[in-house]
Amino acid sequence: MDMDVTSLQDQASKVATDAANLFEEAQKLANQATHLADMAVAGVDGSMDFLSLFTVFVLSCFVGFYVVWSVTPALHSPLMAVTNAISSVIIVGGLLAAGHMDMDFSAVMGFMAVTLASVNIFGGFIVTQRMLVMYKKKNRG
Amino acid sequence: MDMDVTSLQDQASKVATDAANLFEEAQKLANQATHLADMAVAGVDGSMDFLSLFTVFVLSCFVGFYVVWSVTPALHSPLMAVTNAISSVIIVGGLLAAGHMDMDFSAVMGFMAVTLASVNIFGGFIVTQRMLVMYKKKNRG
Amino acid sequence: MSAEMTGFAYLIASVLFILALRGLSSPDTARMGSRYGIIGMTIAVGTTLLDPSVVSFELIMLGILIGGTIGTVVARKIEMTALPQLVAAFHSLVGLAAVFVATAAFYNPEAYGIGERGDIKIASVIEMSLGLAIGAITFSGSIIAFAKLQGLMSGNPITFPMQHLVNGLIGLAIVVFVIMLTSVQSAGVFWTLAALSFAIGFLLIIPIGGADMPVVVSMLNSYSGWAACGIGFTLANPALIVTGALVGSSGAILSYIMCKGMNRSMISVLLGGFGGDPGKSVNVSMLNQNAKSGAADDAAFLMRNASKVIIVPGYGMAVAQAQHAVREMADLLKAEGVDVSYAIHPVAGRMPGHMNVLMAEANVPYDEVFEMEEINHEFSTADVAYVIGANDTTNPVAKTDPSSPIAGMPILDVDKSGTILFVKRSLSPGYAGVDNPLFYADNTMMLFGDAKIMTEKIAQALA
Amino acid sequence: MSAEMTGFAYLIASVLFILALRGLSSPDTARMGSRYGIIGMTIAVGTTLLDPSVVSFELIMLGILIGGTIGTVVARKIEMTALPQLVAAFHSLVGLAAVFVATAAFYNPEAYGIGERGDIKIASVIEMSLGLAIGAITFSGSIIAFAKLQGLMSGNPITFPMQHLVNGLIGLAIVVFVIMLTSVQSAGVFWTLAALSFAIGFLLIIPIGGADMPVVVSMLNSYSGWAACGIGFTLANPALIVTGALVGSSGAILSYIMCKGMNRSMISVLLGGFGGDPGKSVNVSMLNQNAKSGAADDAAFLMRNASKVIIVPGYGMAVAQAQHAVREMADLLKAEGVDVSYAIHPVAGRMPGHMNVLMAEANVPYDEVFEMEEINHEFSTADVAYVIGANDTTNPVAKTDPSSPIAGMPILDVDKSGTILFVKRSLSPGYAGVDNPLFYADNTMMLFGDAKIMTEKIAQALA
Ligand SMILES: NC(=O)c1ccc[n+]([C@@H]2O[C@H](COP(=O)([O-])OP(=O)(O)OC[C@H]3O[C@@H](n4cnc5c(N)ncnc54)[C@H](OP(=O)(O)O)[C@@H]3O)[C@@H](O)[C@H]2O)c1
Ligand SMILES: NC(=O)c1ccc[n+]([C@@H]2O[C@H](COP(=O)([O-])OP(=O)(O)OC[C@H]3O[C@@H](n4cnc5c(N)ncnc54)[C@H](OP(=O)(O)O)[C@@H]3O)[C@@H](O)[C@H]2O)c1
Repeated sequence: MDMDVTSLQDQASKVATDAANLFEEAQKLANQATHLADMAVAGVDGSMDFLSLFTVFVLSCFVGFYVVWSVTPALHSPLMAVTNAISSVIIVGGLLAAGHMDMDFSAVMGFMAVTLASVNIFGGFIVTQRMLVMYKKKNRG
Repeated sequence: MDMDVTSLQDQASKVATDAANLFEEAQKLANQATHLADMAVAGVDGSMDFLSLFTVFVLSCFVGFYVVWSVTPALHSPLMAVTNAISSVIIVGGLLAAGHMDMDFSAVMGFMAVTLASVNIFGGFIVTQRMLVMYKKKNRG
Repeated sequence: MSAEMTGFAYLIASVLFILALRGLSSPDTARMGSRYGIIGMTIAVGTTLLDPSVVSFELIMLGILIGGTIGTVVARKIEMTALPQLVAAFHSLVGLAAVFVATAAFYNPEAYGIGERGDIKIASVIEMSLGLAIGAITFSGSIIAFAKLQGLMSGNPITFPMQHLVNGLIGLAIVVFVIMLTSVQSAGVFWTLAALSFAIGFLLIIPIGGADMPVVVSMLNSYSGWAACGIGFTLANPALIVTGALVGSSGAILSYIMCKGMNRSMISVLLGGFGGDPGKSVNVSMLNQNAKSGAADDAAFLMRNASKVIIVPGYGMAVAQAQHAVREMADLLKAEGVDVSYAIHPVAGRMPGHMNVLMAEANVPYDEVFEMEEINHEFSTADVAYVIGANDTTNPVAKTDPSSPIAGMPILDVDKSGTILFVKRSLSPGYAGVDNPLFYADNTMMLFGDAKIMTEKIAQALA
Repeated sequence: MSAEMTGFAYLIASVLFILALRGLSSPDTARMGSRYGIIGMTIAVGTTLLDPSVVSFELIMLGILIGGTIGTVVARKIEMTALPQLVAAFHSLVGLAAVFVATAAFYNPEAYGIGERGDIKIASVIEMSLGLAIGAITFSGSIIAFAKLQGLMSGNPITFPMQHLVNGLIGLAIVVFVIMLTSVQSAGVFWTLAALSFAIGFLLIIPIGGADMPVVVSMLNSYSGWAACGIGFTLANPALIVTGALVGSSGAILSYIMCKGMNRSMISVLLGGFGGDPGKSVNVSMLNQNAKSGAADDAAFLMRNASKVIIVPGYGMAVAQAQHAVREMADLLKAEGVDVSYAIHPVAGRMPGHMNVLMAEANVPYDEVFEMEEINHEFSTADVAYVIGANDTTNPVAKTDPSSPIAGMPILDVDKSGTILFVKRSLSPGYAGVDNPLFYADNTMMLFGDAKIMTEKIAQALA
């Protein structure tokens, strides 16, 4: 009987452990799935999936084609300057890295990107404005 | 001792049941989460979210603006005919309803949409082609 | 076909539609463009048919067969002069199809993955009801436009008291019902919304005169595009959205071009009451004046001895189907060494590009046909302007009388040419109902008669 | 700020960038356009700063402060004639910034939500390494372009044996390393890829002659756009993609326009070996011929008695900074009742629109400045063509000698005008190294001297 009890106790504890293990595993699975769902949902609400981005890309190429061909040749120099300025919108990538919690290598890279892009943004827009104010219509001497 | 054994057995079986219940619950949770993830992922891969669609819409308006202004006035009549034809791409909506499993009211609606849109697609493209073949360059009598 | 692949296929279809319109930037590339459009449509339809939720094909095949046959027959039979009403009729079909799609989505939302019957996602309900309302307006509006253009109903503006108030109230009711539908998704609300939309489409168009119909048709074209966009949002289908936006812009831009060509505002067109049946408002006071009239032989003599003749076609040439006769006459003149070209006013005829199609139909090479801005300065060096069935587009009153209904409308400067020949049946005015003082000018000779018969007579005299 | 809101903000920024370029379709709307661009950039930056993952602002503020100051000072100080090299320098910065962003993403992918260090999503790795490679090429290429334009290194094409083979191999290696990086995400692979990309950028540009640099700068502009697109895909940010595509198209189209204006193919430009320092390849055989030369007084006399003078500015006017002097001379001529206008060849000067900016800087109203197609037929009615520092763009050899390097390039028909005045320092050829037979034409008078000094002398003689 004693043996029985012991074995029973053993068995019970084993079942309990098994159950606990199983539970843990299930929980892990659930967590993972939730994580996946979270990520995917983030994908839905916040950032776009590849197909959408690609569609946006294709349409933007059309817009770019038309909008640039409609620029008057007299303003091709300002066009170069202003595209220079707006292409620095990649500063966005630098900001994300530079503004991150930890101050690591990646943050330094972000800082440099922000600095360089800023040179370009300020420089590009100011040069553009400087050029554009010069274009005047009727003679005013 | 007998009571001890019985109570132990009881306890063990209770623990086991609890564990089993817990496991079941965990599994349910995991399933739910997986389902959620699946749905979200479907959203990501298959159809687009509102923001993406809206972005596409805005860019398309720009493309439409430029592409239509670049149409030569001599071809404004074919333009009307061809836009007529392509706007019937809403046939896609009709196909989904008409091709659905059950033959219900909605399928009939779909059928009608497909029929009307088809008139337009065939009619529109053929009229366009008929007009366009007439535009010729050098005189050929 | 994976979901990603489907998305790419729709994207390709959209790009092909863009290229279809892009092709129209020149007659050389236009046919290629329309082929792109056909391929795009095939891809869009094919992709949808491969959708796993599409399982039964009988109805679909039947629909395409019936619709395709009707469309093909109609498109092959139609006269080029009947284009405006054909386009109007086709629009009405798109509008109605949008209504059907919205209905199908309402009764079977599962098929579109937008929720369950009676419990459709709010965003989808709004998009769907926009599709429904715009579709219904497009339908009933286009039907009226068709009837007026085809002469099935009087082209006169039909007005009644408190029209704008009634329209405003219905418009308001439509908004209310759309909002209601987001919470109470009952068939009653749905169909009331549909009925109201049909009604407003009808009421908005009847007060507009028959001659303003081209602007209306174009505007409804634009609407049908936005309806497609609405449905596109419901189905989360980018191809529908891109196409809808293309069509929407096209219609809007064409209406704008027409309004500008007539120097009228879109608002004044839409408020209606203008431009009934032409000829109703003849101002007879001027008829007493002396208008010189001549015969075909006189015209033939004048043109044979000219070195440069500019032909100005207008609505009357379309009505008389005189384009082929004009072409033959021009050929004879060219054989005599006369320099012949064609001047097209932006709103000549009754739809944008109307005259260009007719000239093309008559095999006139498109590089002999010029837009107003290209050729207007050449009238001063032309010996003869042969104005056939055109009137308002040559009327100098547009420049001189700021109170006239066509004031400010740009015109063709035919009065600068040596002699003006006017081919028309009477001295009655054109679409705008404004008398044309040019009829009484010293260097004008009226050639009274049907445009086709008169031109044929001149050709005989030339031959 | 919710994720949806963020998305809308970026969309608005994108639309503003489109409007910024759209504004440039006319000088009247251009300034408004560039204001849209500034607002768009502010929105894009502001939206990113509100991102919950952006928590520390010290580095950001510092970076913007330093960068902003440098940018402002440089942009205010720079001479308008130094624009080409300024643009090149700015491009190199965008390229380097893209490299830094890609590096940051590689070392801290969590910050961008694209995976974990060493375990980045494959798609993101590819997009990231494209951003890295294109950015690095843009950087080193633009540095060389800058050095050549600024005169820091010789403009001569630097060629070496088996150049194309070496370039091809490096290109191949880049592709291999990009693929490798998708599986082995080690720092070693990453930096090798970066180094190879820097190297190829360098090697691709050194064989291209200094005078071809404008095409190169434009092409690199295009590259910087596509690099932004690559980063945009990595960050799933539509604003970056839209902007990148705009910039990419702009650069590509400008390069195309320049190549067409020179009647050369993009390939021939990129293969290099053409267009070293101007003046090196003078063909002295023609120098013996008689070229009539005159003094400032002769020129003043001719122009004062002319009724129509067309001024043709070229690269030499930019070098001499003679634009203000030209403007003053034109004012004096106008005061004498002479009709003065300016003719701009599409590739006059050293960058697209170069002459237009200089004329605008000198307060010449832009409606007196005409593009080649607009004014070319007017040379036949002009009494004097005042060609100042221009050469290739007027060289009739382009029409007559199919074997010449400028064969087929469209030219300004100055030879049709009554008298041609050429202001330049010698008989040496321009950028293409081709002698100009017009110098020896009967109706040509050479005005040897610096463009600015000569024009000032003429102005004195006129005053
Ligand atoms: N194109 C568009 O998109 C568009 C759109 C909306 C409105 N509109 C308007 O339509 C008008 C178009 O101007 P338009 O100059 O082409 O035409 P119009 O001013 O309407 O004049 C047409 C003339 O043709 C004559 N005519 C009719 N049938 C004829 C026949 N069988 N044979 C010979 N002559 C005939 C008529 O005079 P008789 O009766 O004396 O023969 C009439 O005066 C403009 O007012 C424009 O604003 C055009
Ligand atoms: N605009 C662009 O985007 C672009 C891009 C790439 C290449 N290009 C090329 O650049 C060339 C532009 O043609 P272009 O006609 O403007 O110029 P060009 O053919 O290069 O001739 C410039 C002339 O200016 C003279 N010059 C130089 N400095 C001067 C000074 N201080 N005072 C007076 N004269 C001076 C030179 O003659 P002297 O030495 O005798 O004084 C030279 O012959 C074309 O061949 C074009 O293909 C242009």
